[in-house]
Amino acid sequence: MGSGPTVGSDRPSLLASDASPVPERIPVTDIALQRRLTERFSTQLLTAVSARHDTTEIIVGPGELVSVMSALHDDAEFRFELLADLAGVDTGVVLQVVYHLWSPLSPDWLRVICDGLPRDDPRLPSVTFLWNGAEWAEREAYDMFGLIFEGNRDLRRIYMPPDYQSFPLRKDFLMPDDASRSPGQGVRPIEVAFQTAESGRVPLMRVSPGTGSLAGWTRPGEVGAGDPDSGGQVGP
Amino acid sequence: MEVTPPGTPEADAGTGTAVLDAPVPTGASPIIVPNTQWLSADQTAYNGGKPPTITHLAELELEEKGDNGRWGMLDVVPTTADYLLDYLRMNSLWPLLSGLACCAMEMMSAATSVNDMDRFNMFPFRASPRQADVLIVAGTLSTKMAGPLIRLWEQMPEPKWCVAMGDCTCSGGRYKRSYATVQGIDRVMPVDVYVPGCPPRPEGLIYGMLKLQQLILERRGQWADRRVGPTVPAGV
Amino acid sequence: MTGEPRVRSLDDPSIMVDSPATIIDAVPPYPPRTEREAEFYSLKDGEMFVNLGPQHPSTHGVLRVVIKIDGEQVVDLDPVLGYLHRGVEKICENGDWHHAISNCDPLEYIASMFSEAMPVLVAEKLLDLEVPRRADYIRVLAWELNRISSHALFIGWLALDLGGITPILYGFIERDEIVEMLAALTGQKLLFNYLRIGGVNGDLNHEFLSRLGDWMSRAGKRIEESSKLMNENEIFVGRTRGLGVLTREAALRTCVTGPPLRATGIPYDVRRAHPYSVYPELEFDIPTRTEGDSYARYLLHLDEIRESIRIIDQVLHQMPDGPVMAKLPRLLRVPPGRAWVAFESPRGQYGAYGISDGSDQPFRFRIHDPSYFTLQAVGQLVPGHLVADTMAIMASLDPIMGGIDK
Amino acid sequence: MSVVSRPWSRLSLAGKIILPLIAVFVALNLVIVLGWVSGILPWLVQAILDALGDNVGILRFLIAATIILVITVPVAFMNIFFEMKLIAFVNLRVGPNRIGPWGTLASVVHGLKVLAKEDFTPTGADVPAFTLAPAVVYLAAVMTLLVVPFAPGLYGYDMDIGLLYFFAVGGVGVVGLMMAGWSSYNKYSLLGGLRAAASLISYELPLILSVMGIVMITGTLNLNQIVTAQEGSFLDWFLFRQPLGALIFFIAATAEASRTPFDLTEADSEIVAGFATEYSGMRFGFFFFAEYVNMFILSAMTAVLFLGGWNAPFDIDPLLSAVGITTPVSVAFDPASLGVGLLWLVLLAPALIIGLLTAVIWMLKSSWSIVVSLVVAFLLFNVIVVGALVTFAAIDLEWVIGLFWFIGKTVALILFFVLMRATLPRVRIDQLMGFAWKWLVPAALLNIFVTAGAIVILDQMGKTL
Repeated sequence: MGSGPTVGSDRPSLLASDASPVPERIPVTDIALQRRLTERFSTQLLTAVSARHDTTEIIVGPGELVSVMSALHDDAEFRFELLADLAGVDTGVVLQVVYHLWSPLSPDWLRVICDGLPRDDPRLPSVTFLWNGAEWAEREAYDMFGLIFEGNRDLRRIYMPPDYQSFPLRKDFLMPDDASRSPGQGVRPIEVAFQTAESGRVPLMRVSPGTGSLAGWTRPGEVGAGDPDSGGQVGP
Repeated sequence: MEVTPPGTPEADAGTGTAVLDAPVPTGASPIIVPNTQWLSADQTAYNGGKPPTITHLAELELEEKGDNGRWGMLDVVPTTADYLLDYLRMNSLWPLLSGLACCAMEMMSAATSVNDMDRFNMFPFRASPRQADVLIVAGTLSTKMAGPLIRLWEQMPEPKWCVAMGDCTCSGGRYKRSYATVQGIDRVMPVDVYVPGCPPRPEGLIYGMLKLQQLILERRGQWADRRVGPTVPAGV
Repeated sequence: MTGEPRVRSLDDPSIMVDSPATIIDAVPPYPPRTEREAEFYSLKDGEMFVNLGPQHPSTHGVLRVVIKIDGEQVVDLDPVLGYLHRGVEKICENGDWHHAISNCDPLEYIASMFSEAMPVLVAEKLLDLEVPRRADYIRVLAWELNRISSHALFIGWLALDLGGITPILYGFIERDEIVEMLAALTGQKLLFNYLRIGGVNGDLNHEFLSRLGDWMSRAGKRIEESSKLMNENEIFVGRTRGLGVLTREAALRTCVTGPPLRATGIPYDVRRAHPYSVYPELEFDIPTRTEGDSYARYLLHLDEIRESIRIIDQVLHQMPDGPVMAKLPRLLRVPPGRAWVAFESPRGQYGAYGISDGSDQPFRFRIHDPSYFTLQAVGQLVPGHLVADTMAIMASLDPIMGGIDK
Repeated sequence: MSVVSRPWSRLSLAGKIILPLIAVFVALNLVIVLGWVSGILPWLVQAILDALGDNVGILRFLIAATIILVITVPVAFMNIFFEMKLIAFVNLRVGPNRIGPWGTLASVVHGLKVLAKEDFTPTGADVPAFTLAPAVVYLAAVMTLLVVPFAPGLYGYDMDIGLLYFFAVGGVGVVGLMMAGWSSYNKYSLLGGLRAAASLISYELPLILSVMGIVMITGTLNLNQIVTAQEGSFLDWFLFRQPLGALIFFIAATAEASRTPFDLTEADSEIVAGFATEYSGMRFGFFFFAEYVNMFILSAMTAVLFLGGWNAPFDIDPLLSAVGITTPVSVAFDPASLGVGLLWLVLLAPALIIGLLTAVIWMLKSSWSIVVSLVVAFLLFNVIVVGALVTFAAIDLEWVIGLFWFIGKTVALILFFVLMRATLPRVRIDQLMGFAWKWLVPAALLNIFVTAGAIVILDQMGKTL
């Protein structure tokens, strides 16, 4: 696999030659927004501000999240008033939380990635003090990834039954290939129980392209550079 | 058998009530509560290990006599009367107003002006299970919904019939491999007529209901033994 | 059905457990886990829980809402989701990008043309793929037709939850016409698996165009007729006007998008805020209202139907020639990277966040459904109203459980 | 115990019905034989006959009550069929069209099916109240029908306080609804029962006040006299002398019958089925029927009080006399005078007429066989005879034509009820109460004052209203 491609790089289209007679679309990025972000948060960002297509991206650690988000929401130069999305991501090595913001001042989407959350106890501050609509999104992230948003008043499971014990969207949660067993026969939903890092057995997980066969399955310690999202920096 | 995990309000009650340090469960120690999803309210129904007490055929099922000789000396007259009764039931099927997912749209469309189920007296849709005859399970059945669906089925008075509408209810369909769905409702409840399709057109549902009418008439007052599992009735 | 204590006095109805006809007991059998849950599931005297759903005539699917009422007045409510959770995101990660299209289809089963667009747009953005313009126009045509059918159903459902039984049938007549029309185009009536990465599945055909022309000739008149049944109805106006007023600040804080947001006066429509496809080349307005109540949402839907008819008219006149599919390799390996797309569905801003690791399968595929966020507003709007208004407010927010529960 | 219960549980529903019937039949035969032999029975019969001869009023009351109780069921069937078909028409649907000609038997099938469903009592229900509630509701509806004058001389019981009796007994239904709502042990039912109590009690007030004007004009509570006070052309109906009262009465009656837009008691989209949520089988059927019987009764009362009851909208006697018929036609016809000719008439005339018709039909329509044409001719003959009899009765017996007009007016009002249900949404509970107390009651009081003033003024002028 080698070192994974860096995310910010603007790669030429694979199909530029044969796609269509129309010339390739020039990615629209807001340079002014990138400059303002760099000036404002230079010390708090983990990597440089990157942009691709119509999305500007910054990566922060969980410690800096509250200050960065409140500044983005409140400052007159940003005014990112609308939380477009809140998503959890499991890179196979660490967990991330990805925020997408919209501002009337910028043609770009802003993507804020809170990176480097350890798998065994991922904790980060909640943003419900800015957008109380983020409450259910954080509940969903907790339900699917086990992310703990400190400050969310109602951090319950929202999709799975309350007695469900693992987090389905983690990479160590394997989908069963045979659907023969079913709750109808008194069997609980098929799942691979969530294993913490220090527990003995480290489950197989997919961090590299897998076609379903065991060829693609590796152990988390071995790779990690292979996947685009860890990108070398793990934790702040 | 309630286990209160560390981190819940009981365990460390009296912690600060400020929003930011609210007591939140930890990701590593999952919440364990008694299973309430799979125990329906009536413990003796279906998976309770005891014979069902809902249908008035329970006693016969205990004696494993099936429907043979249930009339005793009055064999001729009641059977004829049941033939008449079944003719009435066949021509007045009130479905339960309950849709689970996508197929519910086509179920409603089957009842509306374009293709009118009311012509066959399959109307009105009753809102209360106490007054419904047919349970049209339309849409994917998730493991969380299975318990309530079983209880709905228990609440319907005999004689009652179940129509599985759509691939998801027949076999799991396109979500068969999911971790949260039941692979076919016949694993948790009896089914009389299967209507495949993703989703079936309203004409398909009406055809299935007509098949159900034929089935009711052919049973001649003898209801199928409510065994959970694929039961494709004879003669249909 | 067994073991419930018998209560024989009206002094404290709160200790009355729900009877069999409500299929789940309102109060959970385990101790509360969060302070919000503990606060909700504690009763003052005179209050009692009523459990609506998961099977309830007017919860639009398998939504379950536990409401705490004092007499007929709703004090507080707690929506319980997940009864239609199908694990679509996990399934998308286990299939390749093409499977994701058909797996996302049933999410929004009233407007499938939108939910199936998520993996398509994400993959195209990751591929830097230029879609043929004819394909873009056909997509816009299909989207707007589907938007009209969805709005027609919204109007009918709002009337149904208010007790009127006729408008829903008129709405279904409109919906069935449009959906049969799209079935002539796509081959499927409800879950059209039509959009493809790099274009659409097939070009326009004669049956579709003839049905479309037949419908366009009388679409506007039909909409006015069926809306006249409610616009001039005193009971309907009296029940929806001033009901469930959502302020601008509350709407922004709750991340509400779509008609509920535009009904508060904020003209946020992704078709204009972040233009995609060929919407920049089309003329249409973003109707807004300032009241923010249920009646405003209803009128806003009517205006949006008119705007969609305008768009369809332009699209039919500007439809270019050319291919409808870009050339793509059979085994589609999407280059690594992250991409976020957002587009305007009948219920608001649909979003998708895809991560590709260079394989043919999405490494992570996040689905953002607008009604998932819109439904949170119910918790702020309903308390203080009567039980009957709970249904009216929920219907006016137009949630779709398939998208909410994923 | 199991010796009895096990075979009993093996019987199907029909068996459970038929077996006791056979036992009762045998027992009755034994009683008759023994009674006749011992001579007790003739004496008993004689005593009973004497007792009945002494007080015919009670006998008449009992018979009338029984007949009315029986005819409510087809009335309910008729209303349900009207509703299904008319709502389907408004919805651009076809409606039931499979059972019976044009689906006319669909409602009958629904009713009989409900009869054969499992009868269920939920755990925790208050069994006596739960069991009695449907009977209370249904009987309250039926007993009000006792005083409704269908036609001249055709009424259940001629009370001098008929109007008062109507309102008093009609109010009993609320008790049944509250019993159902409370005893079902379900919160939806509880809400539905309380809503029913609130709305029905608050709408009783304008309902009663709105007819006070009529009582003041006619000076009686007797419904027959109220109808006879409206004789003449349709301009003499109270609808034109009491327009405001008529409007208030109709609105309040809609709420009394809990029809849309006032059907909060079983609001499907809010409280699942209201007070009837937990009811299954025939108990639910009683509620179901009672609603439609109520609709019929309130339409009938509107027709009686404001639309002239059995009175024809115009006097048809001049027309008939112009034709040459003077009513009542006096048929001076003594069958005995025919002698043996009567025998020929009875025996041969039908056969001859049928034969003639058969021949004509068979010749005209050659595709039919002789048997088919015979059957058709027989039916045609019956139609002719029945039609002739009905025409004769309508001209000769005034109650037939009166019943015709009464039923016509009532059915028209029922169709209007159904049309409202098909088109209007539902009001909220606070709007319901506010409308009753803020608008209907003051309007009814105003109506009373205006009527009283008009009576006094016209009395000064020597006229009567």
